[in-house]
Amino acid sequence: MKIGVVTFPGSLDDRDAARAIERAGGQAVSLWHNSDDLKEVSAVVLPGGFSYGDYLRCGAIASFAPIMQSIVIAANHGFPVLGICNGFQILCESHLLPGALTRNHELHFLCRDQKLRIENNNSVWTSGFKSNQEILIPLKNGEGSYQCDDAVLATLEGENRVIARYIGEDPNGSRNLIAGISNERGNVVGLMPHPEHAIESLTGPSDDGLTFFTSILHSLVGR
Amino acid sequence: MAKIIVEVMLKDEILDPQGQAVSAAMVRLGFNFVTGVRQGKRFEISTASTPTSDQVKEIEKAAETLLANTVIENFTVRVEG
Amino acid sequence: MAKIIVEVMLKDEILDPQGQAVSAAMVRLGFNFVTGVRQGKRFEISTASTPTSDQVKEIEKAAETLLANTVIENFTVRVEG
Amino acid sequence: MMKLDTVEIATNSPEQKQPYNELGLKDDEYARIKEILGRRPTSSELAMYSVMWSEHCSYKSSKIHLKQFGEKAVKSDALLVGIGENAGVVDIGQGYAVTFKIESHNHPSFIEPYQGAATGVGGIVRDILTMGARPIAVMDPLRFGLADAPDTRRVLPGVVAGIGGYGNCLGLPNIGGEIVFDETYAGNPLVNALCVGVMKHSDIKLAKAAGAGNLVVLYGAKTGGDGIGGVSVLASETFGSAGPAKRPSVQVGDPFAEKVLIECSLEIFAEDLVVGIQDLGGAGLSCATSELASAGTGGMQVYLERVPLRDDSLTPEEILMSESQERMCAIVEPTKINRFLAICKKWDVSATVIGEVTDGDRLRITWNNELIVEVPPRTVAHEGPVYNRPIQKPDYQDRIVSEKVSVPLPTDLDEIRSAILKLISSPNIADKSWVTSQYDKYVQGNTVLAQPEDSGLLRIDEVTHLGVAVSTDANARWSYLDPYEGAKLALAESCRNIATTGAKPLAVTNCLNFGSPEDAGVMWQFSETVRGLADACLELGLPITGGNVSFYNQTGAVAILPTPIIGVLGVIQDVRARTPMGFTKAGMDIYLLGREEFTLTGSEWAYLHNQRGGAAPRADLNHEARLVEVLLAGQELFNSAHDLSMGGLAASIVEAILKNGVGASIELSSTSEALFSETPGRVLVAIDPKNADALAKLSNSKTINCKKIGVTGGSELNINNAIKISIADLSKSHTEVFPKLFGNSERANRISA
Ligand SMILES: Nc1ncnc2c1ncn2[C@@H]1O[C@H](COP(=O)(O)OP(=O)(O)O)[C@@H](O)[C@H]1O
Ligand SMILES: [Mg+2]
Repeated sequence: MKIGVVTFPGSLDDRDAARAIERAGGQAVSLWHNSDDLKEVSAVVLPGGFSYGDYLRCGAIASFAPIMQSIVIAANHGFPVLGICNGFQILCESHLLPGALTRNHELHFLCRDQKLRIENNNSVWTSGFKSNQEILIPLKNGEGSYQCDDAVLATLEGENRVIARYIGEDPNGSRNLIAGISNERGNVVGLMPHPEHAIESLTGPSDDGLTFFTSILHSLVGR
Repeated sequence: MAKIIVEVMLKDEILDPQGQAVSAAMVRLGFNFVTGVRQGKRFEISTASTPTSDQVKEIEKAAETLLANTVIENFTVRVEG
Repeated sequence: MAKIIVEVMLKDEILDPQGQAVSAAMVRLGFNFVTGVRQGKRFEISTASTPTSDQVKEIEKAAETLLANTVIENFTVRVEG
Repeated sequence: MMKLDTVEIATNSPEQKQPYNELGLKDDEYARIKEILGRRPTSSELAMYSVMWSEHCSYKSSKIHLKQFGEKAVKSDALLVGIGENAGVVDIGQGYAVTFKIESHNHPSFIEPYQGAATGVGGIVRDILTMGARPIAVMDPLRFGLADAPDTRRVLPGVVAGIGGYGNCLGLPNIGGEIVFDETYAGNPLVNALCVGVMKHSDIKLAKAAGAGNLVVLYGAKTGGDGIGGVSVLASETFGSAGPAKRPSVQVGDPFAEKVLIECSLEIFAEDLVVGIQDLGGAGLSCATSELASAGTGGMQVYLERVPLRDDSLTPEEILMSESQERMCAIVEPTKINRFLAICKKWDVSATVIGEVTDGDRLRITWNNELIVEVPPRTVAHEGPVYNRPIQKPDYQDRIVSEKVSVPLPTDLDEIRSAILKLISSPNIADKSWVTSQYDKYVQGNTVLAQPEDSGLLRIDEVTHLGVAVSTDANARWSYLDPYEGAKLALAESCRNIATTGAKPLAVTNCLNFGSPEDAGVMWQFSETVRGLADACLELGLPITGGNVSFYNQTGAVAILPTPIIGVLGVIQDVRARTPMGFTKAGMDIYLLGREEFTLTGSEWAYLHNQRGGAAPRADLNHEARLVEVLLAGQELFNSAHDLSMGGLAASIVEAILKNGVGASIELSSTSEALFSETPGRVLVAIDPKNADALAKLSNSKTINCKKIGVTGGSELNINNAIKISIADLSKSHTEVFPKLFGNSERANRISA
């Protein structure tokens, strides 16, 4: 099963995402920002990093890349997309997901092992988790505070579209401690913490993150 | 040479931790009359010649799509100098 | 209510990677008439009542020590609204 | 605008006055330039010589001492590229080569902490990249003035944000470093940055311009007025002298540009498109062109007007001196230039052919067809002045060494309890996560150990599990009392930190931070340090692969403590076998391995009582080597292992407890001495009780003391069943310090995005 990983100039976790896909049993295919070719992959991961230096707003410039035009069209037809960290920011800037990610409330870049609760295991990216499963994966970003207006928040909560929530000390001031959300259809998921850095306990705080990647592979096979 | 200025500020209802931190620091430093600070961005856009009104309109489009994220930010565009 | 506006921009001779990135993006998006972008900060400072000229002077001090890094940035202070 | 000063004009106007003094050149140095050229230099030549002959670039005060590193060195098969290139390269087996190096960015970081530190990271990363390696991690040994001093609140948060801001954006995990406070660093913070890179043997690149007709390509960022005179003014002379008007002496970093430059360069290397390569750091194009040319036959022609500028008003002299960041210079065969440029285009990196390699032995630079530089490049790059500066042991030295350390050691239980809490909340010992949580340690997915572990440890090969460990250490307090022993002790500590995590020490780099070389006392500290380090490397059989010297870390007459930062690289065959620092579970036996003397000289406890004197402990390198052998041979016995250094047993055991929240009960006789002594050469280990005999046998065979002091478990530190401190109390004292000191420093954030 082929899953694409997009590399933008400034992407950092693209190789890690590819490693996670392979570890989960999939085939990672590298996609280039400046091409609109999705190379017949069945799903896409937008990896973490600082696309274009994140100089304007995180993810803002990347959302105009040719590959994103293809991804937006496909995503609107149900194509699975996971945006991690910068990828989440790009998804918001592309309006595939509502809201925005803003400066952490402490104003610092924050790298730490973060406990999350999986709030929705119905999405193609989280189906392998038990409901309300608690996991531990790295969080690392400077602008991870999820913000949206009250109406959007009510919709997200009402439609059970909060995918994961921070547990314990609030890391960044996100509304309702939101760590990840999905679109209405559930195929597009944005997640601030980094599952691709938690695929083996040797190099991460746990191997909990691998389930995001096995989930999508199972969902795709089951189709 | 005239420049096009785009100012982008977070909407009032959106939390502004930077502005808050600056405000707290100012009060700590003794500027007690300060009741609040909002921090935003300012872009100075240069053009080859004096900007035409069409170009200003175009920049308004750029502000709306690129320079500001209208989900959380407001912007203004004007010519200066 | 009147506000004190502080604008902080990198000095001309200082590299502005943010402005450069924005400028490149604008050209890529077809705004070809743009020759350069500088990105700076804008602070809106609210005070309890209409700012006095003493208060504006104080803010100038704050700008110099806190809001701007005068090693690499210039700033302006004015009252608006 | 000033008239262009050409070689022709210079030849015909020997009498013209030149501002060589302002550029930092001494009378005799200027005379030598005239002698080399047989005429006065043009203003462009003068610019080149002045930056390249600065202390920072020419090592003129240190050269004769540093020679020892080569002369005394053991022959090492592991050393693929030694001192002299941009960074040394060592063989770690399986076809892999690793390169690592430390560099200082002290003065710029004092002036503008964020950008100074950021560009420090950028510079060392380009050095590593230049060797043909993919950078895989950074570390940051730091020194600041007193933690509660107002200026430290300006400098530290800015430096940390700058290191994080740049390193995080490059995607380089930060795997360790140091933070130490001392008032001598108040006007002279030390910002040293280390970078590690990995490559295959066949990928090694050298800074060499060979083959007449090959092209000189400048690629990366455009050239601006950044840091003009930065090298000579900022790094070489004491503060105060102002650079040329309207030119920023501060360089601003663009980490995104560097990230793209890295990926672009690695793609270029992978296709074998360069003959030689050099990064542009201190002294910019002057350095890159003269060094590349002198590594070849010497012949090179550069058309300076082709250099893409960010600021059109720059003069040729300024272009030659500019230290704009994120630039590289490559030598490319004409048949490969199109492919080279295509890769640059793919990454949106601007690239310009600015010249070619020529026959002959002259570096010629023209500006719109006018010849403005014609020099033998070796005279610029390598044949700068060499000083044998006066050396004299400072008159205070014998006095401070003969001082008797007399600090109150706590006696009753309550006193000992509060002494422990006081020690672990000293900023030098306190938890550094306020700092390190601003650094990405996970990126690239190969970080096996990172701060607060004893060394950073990276997986190199996912299939064979081969890995490397890196640690940096210095103990400036001991160096102050005895620079010779201090250097040896620092190397020993760094090796111990490597072995503690399970890796075998393989090679050494260093960054020597000192006061003014014009002070004979400082030169004594320096020469003793170099002698100590060279002797220690010889004794331990480790090659020095490179390093950096930073002088003039001095405010008025007060120099910083002599601070040789030693970095050691180790190899571990299977990273899965690494030993972590923290107690992992209850029921393990805790042992103390190593020397058993009592040393308070230079300790944190003495420092907290304002005592800096006394005789430094002597390094026992034979003992250190045996201890390393025990640590490596006994690796599978150790559940955890943690080095004892600053803060002694008290600090170490608290750190081992707090890492995973596993308590300990220990039995100590002469409790205070045992807790606060800082005798070097010790490690705290925890083993399964069933392995007790094996450990005893092993340590016996290497004649290393091995003493059981307690067991793990519980939710407190329990000493002699009399002093009990809960993990919660330990944690509070240890972790609340940094947030309290630096938590509200908005200024650090001003510049970051
Ligand atoms: N500036 C820093 N950057 C990254 N890691 C740091 C920094 N300062 C300290 N650390 C890490 O914190 C841990 C404890 O530091 P320290 O007490 O100096 O260790 P040691 O005594 O072994 O030298 C080490 O893992 C070190 O790498
Ligand atoms: Mg240690």
